[in-house]
Amino acid sequence: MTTLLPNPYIPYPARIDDIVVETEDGNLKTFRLVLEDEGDRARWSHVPGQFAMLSLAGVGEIPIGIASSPTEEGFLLFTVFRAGVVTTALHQMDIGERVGVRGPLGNGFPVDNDLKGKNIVIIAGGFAFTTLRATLLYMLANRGDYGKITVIYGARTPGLLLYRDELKAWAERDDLDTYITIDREAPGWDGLVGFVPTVAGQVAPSPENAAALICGPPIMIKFTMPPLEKIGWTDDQVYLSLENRMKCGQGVCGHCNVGPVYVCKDGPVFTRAQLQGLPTEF
Amino acid sequence: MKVLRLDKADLERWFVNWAKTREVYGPLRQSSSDSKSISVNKSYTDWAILKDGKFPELGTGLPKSPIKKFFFPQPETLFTCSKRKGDPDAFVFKEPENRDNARKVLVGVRPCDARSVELNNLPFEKDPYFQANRAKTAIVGFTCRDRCQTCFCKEVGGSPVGTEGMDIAVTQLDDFYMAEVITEKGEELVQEGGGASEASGEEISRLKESKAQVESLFSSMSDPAQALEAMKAKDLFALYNAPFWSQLADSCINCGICTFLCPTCYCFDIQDEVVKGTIRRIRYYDSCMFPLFTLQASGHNPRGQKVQRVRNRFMHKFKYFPDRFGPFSCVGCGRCIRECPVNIDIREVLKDLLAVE
Amino acid sequence: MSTTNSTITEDIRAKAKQLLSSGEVAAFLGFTTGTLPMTMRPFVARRPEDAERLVWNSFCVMNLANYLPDLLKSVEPPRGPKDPPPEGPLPKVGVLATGCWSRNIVVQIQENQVQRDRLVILGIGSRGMVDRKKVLAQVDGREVWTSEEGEHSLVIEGPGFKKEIQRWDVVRDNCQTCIHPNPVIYDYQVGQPVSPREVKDRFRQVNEIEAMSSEERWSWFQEEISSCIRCYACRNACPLCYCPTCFVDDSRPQWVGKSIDLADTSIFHILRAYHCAGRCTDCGACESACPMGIHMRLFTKKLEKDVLELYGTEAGMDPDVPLPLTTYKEDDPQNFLITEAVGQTSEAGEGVKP
Amino acid sequence: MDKTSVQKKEWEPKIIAFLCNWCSYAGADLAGVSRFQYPPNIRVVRVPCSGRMSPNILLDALKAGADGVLVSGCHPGDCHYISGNLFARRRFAIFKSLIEFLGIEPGRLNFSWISAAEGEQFAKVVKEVTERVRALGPARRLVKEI
Repeated sequence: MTTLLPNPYIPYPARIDDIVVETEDGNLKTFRLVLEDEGDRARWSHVPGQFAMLSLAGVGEIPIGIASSPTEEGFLLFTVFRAGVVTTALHQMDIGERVGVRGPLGNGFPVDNDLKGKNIVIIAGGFAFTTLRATLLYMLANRGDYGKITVIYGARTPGLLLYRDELKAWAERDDLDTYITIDREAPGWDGLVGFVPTVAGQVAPSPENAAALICGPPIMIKFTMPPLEKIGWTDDQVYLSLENRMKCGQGVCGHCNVGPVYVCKDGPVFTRAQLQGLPTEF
Repeated sequence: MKVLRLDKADLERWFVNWAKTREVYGPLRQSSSDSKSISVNKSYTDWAILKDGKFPELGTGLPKSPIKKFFFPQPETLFTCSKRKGDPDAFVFKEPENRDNARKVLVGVRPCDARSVELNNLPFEKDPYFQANRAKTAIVGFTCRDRCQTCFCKEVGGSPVGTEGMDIAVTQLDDFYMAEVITEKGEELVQEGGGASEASGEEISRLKESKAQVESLFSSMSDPAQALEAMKAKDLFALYNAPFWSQLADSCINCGICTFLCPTCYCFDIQDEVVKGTIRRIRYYDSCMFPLFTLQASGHNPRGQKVQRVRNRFMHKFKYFPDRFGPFSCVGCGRCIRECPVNIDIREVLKDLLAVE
Repeated sequence: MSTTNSTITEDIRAKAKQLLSSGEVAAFLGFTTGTLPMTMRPFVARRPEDAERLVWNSFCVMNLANYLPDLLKSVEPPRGPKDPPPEGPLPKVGVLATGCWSRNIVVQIQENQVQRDRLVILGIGSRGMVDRKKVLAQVDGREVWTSEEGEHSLVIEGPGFKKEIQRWDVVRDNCQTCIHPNPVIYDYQVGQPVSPREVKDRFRQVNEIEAMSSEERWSWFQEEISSCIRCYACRNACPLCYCPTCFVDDSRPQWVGKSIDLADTSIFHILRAYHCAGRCTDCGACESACPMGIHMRLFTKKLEKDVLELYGTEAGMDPDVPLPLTTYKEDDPQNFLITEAVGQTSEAGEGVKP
Repeated sequence: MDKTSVQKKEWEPKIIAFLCNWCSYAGADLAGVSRFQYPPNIRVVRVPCSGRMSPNILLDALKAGADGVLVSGCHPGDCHYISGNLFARRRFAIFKSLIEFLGIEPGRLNFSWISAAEGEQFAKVVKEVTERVRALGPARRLVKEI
């Protein structure tokens, strides 16, 4: 091409290094990817909450949140739910095969500025835990930068919880409060039972010098807010991550706009206060 | 700025000379049916290669399609790659080798269309493809002498005699032409075209007079700066919740005519095509009018209703884009008004928006 | 001067006003004047006073049946996707219908897209709608600033010309060959029924193309669609196109490439036309909506001809006659089979030959 | 001239045959078992019923570069699903006529009824289709190139 501009559309080649089937139903797999080019690996730098385009040549591209923390070096993790054309094709791939990665894209959680020094409450439901895993690992690696950390995470059944080994390890740490819940009683489960909003209401994290990072299905977010508001949480303390259809990741193509903002560029992370100022096109 | 005086023969010579090293495009009447029973449906001009110094057909009115396809082609091949087994580079995207690198000259571009390139340049400022296309394409604009029925260029910040986006601006004065050479690219074209004389002081003042006269034809149009400021000052939700959107949606059939023929609509989709062992990733026009535009894999659709899609197009042009980039994302060419099968009139929408308290 | 159209307009307004004031209908679907000459805007009157904006003339080229499924949904009380339908009758919608539009409504009824008892149909005998493109071709594509419609003529004015045109000369091709100008179902008749026209050969255009060689037909087809911008106006203007996911939007598998590759565009037009087989009433909305002047109507006209010749039916003439591709006869013609050419072996006699 | 004739020698038509599971596929089987010779140009795709064949699939085959397509089902009256082939018959008649009207060569798209007992007939039809497609030459129309 006759221009010297960098090409933001070119995916970095990457190899699938490992695949972990996360859930019993097999619909969620975590792919560990290693960028093939050393230069790409050296250049790569992301913030928890950012996403990347996973690119399957001949199939297409999809935006997926980066599940690995920047503190985990040498590879990238993506936990992918099988839903559309590309994710289905990705689920059929094997270790050693080649994919493309384009990113990191979006803003991510403000882990190095607004969230520093604060008490952090992470609330997640279902398979929306991915970028929050990245955030949590980052915060644990920089534990001194944050106050109390509380994690409330729920799924429909024990078999649908992500990162089960890590959940166990976190539960044993004393610098972290974890509340893992499932929707209904299940054989062999001796943990919490109840919907995430209910558990959040019971845990009742203090809003004092705190921020909540919430990811989950819209219905969960909707019902989690009232109990939090009741104990004094305000919209500017609550961080949400949106998932609109995206194509370019550059804030140009128009697919992900919510009113004047582009989720891919200005988001995906917004405070609830910011979202109140936007049309509900998400 | 250099101003030249040309006769029609000079311009024709320019076209011939340019065609030696470039592709020269201009509006030409489309071919018509010679059948007895099948009526002529293509009695319009559209962009085509000007062969043998053919003069572009520049009546009142614009060519059917805007010039965005020269900068933002339908489709643009972003990358290609092979899927051959054993190829170490299989599934690695590369920029296509056989890119169309021909230099192009667009002749007879009206001020509204020329301005659209500048407006599209705002979102595409860092886009390597758009910029590469722009670098190889020169615009020889022709200022307007009449006002089209659906023109409202001045209301959205343009001018019938504006030169924004042009490399050379040609103005017809009765029996001869004046050419303002605006950019280096334009200067290069003049050198290649050859043999034009500098205009005299008297001719230049005639040019000014003529432009002023044309501009006066448009004096009834409202002040663009005021409209722009007014729109920026308006509350997003007041505009968003205005009652007229549902009436527009009543008529709209949600086709893509307005967006595809709009010079400043630039939404696109990216997709991979696989044909006989070769993969290419293309970027092609998409339209916010289509339900699929925002449909997520989960089945959720943030703009699942027609009224939301209709609203998005106008809000993008008149509110979201100005808030982000400054100007309206509209050049007032009126194509969407003329081509809309159900007569949705963007001028009315703008008026309605400006009336929102 | 009172013309047929102005009388019809008055009647429509009065009836619509009455239907809306009495609450018999929740909305009335008609046309209102557009902002450009020769351009009408489909319009939904929801209050009695809106009825004054309804207008009837020779430029009502969009097929109103196209709006019905959505409009009917829009007047229902809001409910969630899983909620049961409310008890009692649902609100009705009033609509204008000419011959072809009424036939499209019949097809929609047959295909369960609309319910007859929720419609109040004002039937109008159509005198044929004017093709704006034909008018423009008469003035070499110059702009038309004003148009005035008389009973049998149009007076158009533009830059440096004023011209009187015989209305019939610029009536759309489909209307010129229409033999069913009067509605097949309606609740009220507006204006007088139109006396059926004598049409010498309604498939003249199709015959002309059929007479060409395969090669010529291919170049004709490619030439027609080469200007296609894939805006899908033809599809969206069509009252038959209501699939929740159109085949062009399918991604698993993707049948049609999305940009303007000629092979893809060809497949789009072939399949779009094919989907209308036995259902198309030749209303001409697709062609009227097309900004690029593609004669896509001819593709469906061919289907209309074949269906009539092979199965003897015309779409939407009778709600009790099943649509031709949803039924069959034991002795349907099958001379298209290659087995007809190579001959049958002994035991294959059951296949009834035409 | 020489060049094309050389190419023609090398070119062998590729024909996609969509055969219904119950009759034509079994017919093809029988042709094989009975050692009826037929040209090796067909690639068989087994489908549940000729009534399953949507024109989308037929066009897709042509777009992907098939030189010819054959669809074969049970004889009318013999359909495993009672009437699948009868519905299909109307669709095929209309569709074939439409695409030939739009300039696809007659002979690219072929339909037949072949029962499970007609092994010889199957061989005959494949021969006929192959000859027709060979006479037409490689498919160009509707084939997507990039």
